[in-house]
Amino acid sequence: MPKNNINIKIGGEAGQGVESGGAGLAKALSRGGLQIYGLSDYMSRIRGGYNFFQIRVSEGPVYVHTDPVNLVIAFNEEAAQAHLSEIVPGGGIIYDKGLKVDTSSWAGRQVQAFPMPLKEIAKQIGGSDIMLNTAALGGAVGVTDYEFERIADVITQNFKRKGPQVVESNVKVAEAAYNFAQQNYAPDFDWKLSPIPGPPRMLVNGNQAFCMGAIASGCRFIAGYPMTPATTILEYMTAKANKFGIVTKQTEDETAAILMAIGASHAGVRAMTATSGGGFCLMVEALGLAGCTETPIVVVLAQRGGPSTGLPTRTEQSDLQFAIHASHGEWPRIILTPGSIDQCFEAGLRAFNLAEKYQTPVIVLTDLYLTTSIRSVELDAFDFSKVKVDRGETLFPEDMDKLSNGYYRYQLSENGVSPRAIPGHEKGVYVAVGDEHNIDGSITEDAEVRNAQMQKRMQKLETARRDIRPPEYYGAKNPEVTFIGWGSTRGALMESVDRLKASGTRASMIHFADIWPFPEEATLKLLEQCRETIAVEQNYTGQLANLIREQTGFKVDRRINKYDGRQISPDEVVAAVRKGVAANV
Amino acid sequence: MPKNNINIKIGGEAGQGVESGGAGLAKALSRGGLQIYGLSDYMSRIRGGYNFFQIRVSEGPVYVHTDPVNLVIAFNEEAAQAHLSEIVPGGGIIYDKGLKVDTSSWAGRQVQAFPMPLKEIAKQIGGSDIMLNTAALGGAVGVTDYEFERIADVITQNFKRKGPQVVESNVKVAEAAYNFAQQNYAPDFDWKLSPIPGPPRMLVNGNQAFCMGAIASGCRFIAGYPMTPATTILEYMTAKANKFGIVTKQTEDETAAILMAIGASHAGVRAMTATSGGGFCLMVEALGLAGCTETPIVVVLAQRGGPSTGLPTRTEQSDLQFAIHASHGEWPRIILTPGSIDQCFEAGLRAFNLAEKYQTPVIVLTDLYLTTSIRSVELDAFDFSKVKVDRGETLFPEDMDKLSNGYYRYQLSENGVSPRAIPGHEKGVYVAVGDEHNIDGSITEDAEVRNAQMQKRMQKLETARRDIRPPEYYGAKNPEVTFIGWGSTRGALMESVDRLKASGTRASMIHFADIWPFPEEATLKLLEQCRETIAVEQNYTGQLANLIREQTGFKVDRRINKYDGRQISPDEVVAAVRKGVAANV
Amino acid sequence: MSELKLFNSVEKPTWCPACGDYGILVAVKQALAGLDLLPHQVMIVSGIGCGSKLPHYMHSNGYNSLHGRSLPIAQGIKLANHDLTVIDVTGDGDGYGIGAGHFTHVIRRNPDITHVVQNNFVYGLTKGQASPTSHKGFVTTTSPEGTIEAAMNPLAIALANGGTFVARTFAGDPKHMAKILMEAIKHKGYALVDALQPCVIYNKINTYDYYRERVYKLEETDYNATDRVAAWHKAIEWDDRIPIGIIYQETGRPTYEEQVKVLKAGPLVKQPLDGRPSEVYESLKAELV
Amino acid sequence: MSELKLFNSVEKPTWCPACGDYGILVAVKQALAGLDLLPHQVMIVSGIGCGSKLPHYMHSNGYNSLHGRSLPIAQGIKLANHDLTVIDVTGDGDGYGIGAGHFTHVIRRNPDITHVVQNNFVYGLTKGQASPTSHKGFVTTTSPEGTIEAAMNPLAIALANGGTFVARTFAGDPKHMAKILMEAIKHKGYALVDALQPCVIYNKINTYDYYRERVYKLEETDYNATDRVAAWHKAIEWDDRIPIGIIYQETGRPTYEEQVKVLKAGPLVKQPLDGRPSEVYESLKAELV
Ligand SMILES: Cc1ncc(C[n+]2csc(CCOP(=O)(O)OP(=O)(O)O)c2C)c(N)n1
Ligand SMILES: Cc1ncc(C[n+]2csc(CCOP(=O)(O)OP(=O)(O)O)c2C)c(N)n1
Ligand code: SF4
Ligand code: SF4
Ligand SMILES: [Mg+2]
Ligand SMILES: [Mg+2]
Repeated sequence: MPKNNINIKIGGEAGQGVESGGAGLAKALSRGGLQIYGLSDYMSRIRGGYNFFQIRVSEGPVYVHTDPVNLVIAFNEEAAQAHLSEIVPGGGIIYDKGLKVDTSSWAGRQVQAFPMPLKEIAKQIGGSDIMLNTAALGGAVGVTDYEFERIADVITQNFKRKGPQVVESNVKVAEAAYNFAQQNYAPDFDWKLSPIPGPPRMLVNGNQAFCMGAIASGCRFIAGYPMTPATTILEYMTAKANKFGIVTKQTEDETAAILMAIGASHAGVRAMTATSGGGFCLMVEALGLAGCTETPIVVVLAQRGGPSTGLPTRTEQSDLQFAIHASHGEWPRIILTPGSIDQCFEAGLRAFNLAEKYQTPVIVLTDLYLTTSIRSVELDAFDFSKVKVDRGETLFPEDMDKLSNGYYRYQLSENGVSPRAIPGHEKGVYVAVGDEHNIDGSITEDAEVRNAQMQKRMQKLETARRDIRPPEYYGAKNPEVTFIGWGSTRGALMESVDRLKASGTRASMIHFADIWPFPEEATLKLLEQCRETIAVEQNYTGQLANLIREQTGFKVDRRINKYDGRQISPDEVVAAVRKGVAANV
Repeated sequence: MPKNNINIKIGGEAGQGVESGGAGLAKALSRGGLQIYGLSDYMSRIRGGYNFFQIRVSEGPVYVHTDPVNLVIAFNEEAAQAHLSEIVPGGGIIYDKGLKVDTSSWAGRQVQAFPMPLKEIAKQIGGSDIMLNTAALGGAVGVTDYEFERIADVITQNFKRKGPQVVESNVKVAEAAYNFAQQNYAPDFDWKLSPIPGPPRMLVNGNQAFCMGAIASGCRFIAGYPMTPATTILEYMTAKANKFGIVTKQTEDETAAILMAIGASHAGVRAMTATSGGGFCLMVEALGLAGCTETPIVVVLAQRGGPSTGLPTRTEQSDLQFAIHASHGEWPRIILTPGSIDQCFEAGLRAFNLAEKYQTPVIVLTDLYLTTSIRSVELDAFDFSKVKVDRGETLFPEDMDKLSNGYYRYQLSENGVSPRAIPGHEKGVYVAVGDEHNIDGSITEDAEVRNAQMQKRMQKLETARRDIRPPEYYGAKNPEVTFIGWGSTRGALMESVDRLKASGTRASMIHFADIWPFPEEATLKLLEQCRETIAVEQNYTGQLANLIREQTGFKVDRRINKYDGRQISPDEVVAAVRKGVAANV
Repeated sequence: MSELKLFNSVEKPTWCPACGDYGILVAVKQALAGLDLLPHQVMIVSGIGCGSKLPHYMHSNGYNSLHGRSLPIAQGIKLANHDLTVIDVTGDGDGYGIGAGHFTHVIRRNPDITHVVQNNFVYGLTKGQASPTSHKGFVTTTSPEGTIEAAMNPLAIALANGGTFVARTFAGDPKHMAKILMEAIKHKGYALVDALQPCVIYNKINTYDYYRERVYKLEETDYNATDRVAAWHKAIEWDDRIPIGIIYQETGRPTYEEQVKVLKAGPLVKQPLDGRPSEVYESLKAELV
Repeated sequence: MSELKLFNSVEKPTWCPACGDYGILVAVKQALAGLDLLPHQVMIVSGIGCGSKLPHYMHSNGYNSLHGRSLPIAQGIKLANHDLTVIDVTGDGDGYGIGAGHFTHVIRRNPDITHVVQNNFVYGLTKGQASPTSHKGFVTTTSPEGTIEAAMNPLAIALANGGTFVARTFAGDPKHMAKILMEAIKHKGYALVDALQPCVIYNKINTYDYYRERVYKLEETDYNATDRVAAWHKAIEWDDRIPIGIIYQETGRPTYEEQVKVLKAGPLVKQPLDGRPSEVYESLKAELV
């Protein structure tokens, strides 16, 4: 077995500490130089149900989870059974020996049972049942031969707030479980972990990455309304508000959220909101207002399973065409679809520049998978010192002072952009309006003025093309098969390309991280070199495939669509390719 | 000059009676067996501004307005000048001689000035200035040699409520003006009108036509919120409420409107709402709910100029792709795009059947032009006796009584439709829900159930194809040029085909009145027979052309796009074709 | 009195152990049974939130709709079939926060709907953000230094808008809640029943103990619930003593449905679609000739 | 006192002759000039409706937004630049009808915004449908037999929600309105100014004469506008006598902006984007290692 290559699942019910336990273990491994991809799978309820956290460990970078599991840490009976079919021969399941677990089928599957006196240890050594998770983590570290100090450090840090007594008890509980696992199960368990040297890495999810980019890019206002999986953006920004001078506001609904952001932006502050599909629905009228008044605004649309309330804690990519066409009438918008946690950071950096440069809404489409998964990222990958804030044709007071002619907010221009005065200067008094308007903002119904303003606004979409990156090409030059994707499936597709290559198939990926205005020329150029094309999407209708056809006429050969709320893995992609037919995974 | 072929414009400011005057004249002509197309052009204000009403008269059916004007009735100075460039040689302008009208350029243009003592007549004979419009109508009838009794009848009917005195004065005023025009201007004016025999016809606009269909089809609930140009639907239904047993409700906003309609429909009553783009924005979250809970609902989206408040009293076709993709996630919907006032009636008839048959939202896309234009329609064209109400797989109490097995609202089925129990029966108790659900409506996150329910819902879209009509083909079999359009442009395109034919060009039209699910096979079959294709749309981006490419791969050769809020005429279409390049009209 | 168990469902609630929503569920079932209603005669509409899952946990007609949007659906249902006993169940965020517009307007209309608000002063299902009823200074992930807005007083708003039945109950006393709910359902018109509901996970302030120390029953005092001015004072009473029971009731105001002419002929859904003479249809055309 | 003409615009109002909106426009300009403000220091946000065109008819910063949506925009502007004097202008349909949710919540927040409602008890721009303030029985195209809902009382709602400044004025008396507006703008917090505005086209009941016969000025009585209970009674006074002037004012409550820590350093738009040491940024990463 290769060292430092393992897939661990921690399962139990909501409230049992699945998520925090998983995060602690991930941290202990990441600090040992190992690289992590962590996936969170949870139900729409606060207590009970069945949740799990999955940690994939590797010595190199990982961008996606995979299916075969080596080790399960089961906090309840359900967890001990739920993943049986995923466990590879020789894999094992750690669980408290007090649980009623039916292991009769395990031997046949070559699954090892690792019952441990977790509760006993927790109670006798730590003095409390709640330390059961700590014991389980100790067990996991023990069975994999990982350095105990690494998990001890994380425990120490996590419980520091609760005082030295609590820290000490927890460390002792972990240690006892560690020793138990070392003695009883480690010898028979093949997957081993040990620290390796490497630069410091953070464990970061897509929402955190986006927020860091946004803060660095000068976002100073966020209004939002809680909605999974976007809520943590508002919460993150709120936690950083005082440090960075950000005004954050939980509003009465999503409509108010985007409107407040529009107001703040109109007054000159970089502003955003973040939501999921249901909340985005409530924003579409205001989006069109921003399009017509030419107000910059950044909207994160973190997708989840639809339609309607649908699968609120599960992932999906089903809002692409809605985002492209949301709101009545026609106006320019820019849509980014970051494909990795790293690209979420970049999207945070770029979105605000694009919004101000083109004075129009920028929608950042992510999804539950991207926003809740964590990945080890080198600190240098997020380089704050290189950030360039580009406020486009914004007119600050010092610019306005110099103005000699009259100021017309909606002045016609070749690139479609008109200089935008920040309200408050005596030379820059104007009225922004959602009705069609003359260059000074007064309302008109004149046909010629209308045509000119319409053309001016739509011209921005053409101008913006120069800032739109072509789709990313990854893999073989002369591919037999090419995956096409957007957003969060990038990791699965890249790894599928690699795996096919390893098994002798020339494969490649075309991935869209910038999707609107659609980079049609670049796309066609790439597509012309491909043989068989397969669009892989987390939706039913194949929205990217449809879009490509609309924009280029190119008909993708095959489609792999998955819409059960679970993110596709490279294992599934490769299997579907081999099946050789259109597949709903 | 051909007899009974004239284009009249009545212009003035809001509040001067442009609309009512125009309607009166149209009625007088229609009752004389002549056929009318009437177009209303008005600004977004209650008084003042410049409005006009246009009446096209013909002996045969007319489906569109045309540009060249023969006679203008000017209620103010502006009206006397506004249409000069549209008037054909020999045409004339009636106006009160008290108006300060600069006629210096008219002779050069061969435009005749018909100043009349309208105010004087109104005052001296009728005793009041307000009868000026009556006088103007009399003048118009006089100059065209039309039968005076016809306009007298309409005047009598219109003023009956105000008593015989008012009727008499008005008739006398009209008569005096009629005589004046007869004596002074009729001899020099070439365009003449006279009654012809024919069946009785009504003058009806698109909203009225739709409502008649809806009522006949059993719509018994409408909730709405005022918004041009949809307001008159709610107002019409309200006026008929007691007669037909309809509950009508003006709500606090459009969100409440669609939700109430969803509630009423859930309880078993055919229900609808009607709005324009801004209000539709507020409905998109609820639309998705109806999609997921499989609640039938009819939504009229009467388009107007966008983006945002845009051009609120002008026309546009810019919400097609928004309607197709509105709301997050994926669910089936049906979209009708009637192309004439007659087809609005049909849409009213069909929409409710389709909604109940497929238990999902039906969107009827119209626009300001269709909803506010009037046309002479033979009474028999709207045949109430043939209406079939098809409630699909709705389970009424008598059906439920017979049920022996358990009832499962979201039972899987081959056609995607599940029998729908009307709540209130003891065997049909269930919970409808916007979360993903089991067949009984209980919430689930199970992947397999999810896939099955998703497939079931989306299957309805496939089943519904059998009720979707193929695009209409009109014109030459082996065309040199083919227009492609949807919705309200049908009249202009048909007439363009006819005109091109008259001048020796084989032309044809492909028109979509049913657009979603997209009739892809039928479309491709038609397109294959065409040479040059031109998509003519009242929008900027060419939404139908884009949709055709997305759905069929077919790239339309040329596009004619008009987005200044004024409806395209056959004159403009033909001119654009002759220019031979892509044109923004 | 019908059998309570008729209203039982096989679904196991997903609520946290000890959540106040359990008490509310019991009270709703008791009230319905107490009024001799049967599951198919009742329609429970709800929004989205922890508490809004309630219709799934009992046996009756239900519509579990959207966050903040249940009230108009309930009104549509009532207008289409006023034979149904319509109950709307929402959270505080749902009913008073995002739903404030619908809340404001439904009161004016006075439809015969009972609105039960599971008021836990917090957003439960999204894991503990401030709600409009959160008391000023309430610390959450979106208000780490405490909220800086005044808390909304839904009872006062209902009174200001001319509400005809305004009550408050406590999830820790389901028996009393059932009693008040029976009055609310019997009341002809819109009845607001604000239910103090401990959220044992995200609200460590408004706990069972907090309420137990403070609540007292208006019925046990000489309070007169038909006095609007007195009601105004009761509506703003909080802190040391929290009144529960009927704060205000006004009888005799017609319901919305009662004023709709078309509904005098019976519930809309039961009125025949056809049967009108053809002249009636033809008149639609005739008036346009 | 700045010059009134500074606030004049070249645009000619599109309002009907004698519309009450003219008087409101005059009053707004007078109040601003009276407070010595300049056009660029003022931001007038409005919705959609006849009256919402007001910002176009005067010279000052403006944002003519969406029907029912101006209040959150105004709040966003105020949070981004609290040096601006922010005035929100809406119709009654706009501010109280479709905007009821935002209206309810802005009151609780108490931002330093003046909200002028052109209350004509009708939907003007869409040609005369009922509004939430229309008195019961009001006949319109959507209520041919008269409305059957109770009229909304916005003043009572503002009081119920803890509003700190609640006033009523009359468009037929611009001078008085300007005086009240000056108080409203000076007031630190959300100030509701309900302006009785005759719509000469679609409301034949609430006319200039109707009001002239009924209005009286509270300042001319011994009314005490700091008494919340008295305010409650005044808010519901109508019919024979209609009070205008300040119904309620509470000083000392902090505004929303005053409670936002970040804004203590000055208006957000004037705070530098950069200048923080790089360690501050690096700490974002460090905490995730
Ligand atoms: C339009 C929309 N926005 C946000 C959400 C996410 N959401 C679900 S429940 C909820 C709030 C729950 O609070 P409350 O209504 O008080 O109910 P509770 O969970 O406390 O019972 C939110 C914000 C949603 N489902 N829809
Ligand atoms: C979302 C939306 N719905 C409807 C409309 C149409 N609309 C424009 S103004 C208006 C109502 C006007 O009434 P009010 O707010 O009282 O203003 P007034 O015209 O009386 O001044 C409506 C319904 C709109 N613009 N946007
Ligand atoms: S989070 Fe609170 S409201 Fe939600 S189920 Fe748990 S205890 Fe109840
Ligand atoms: S319709 Fe009424 S509110 Fe609108 S401008 Fe005319 S008078 Fe004023
Ligand atoms: Mg709550
Ligand atoms: Mg109004």
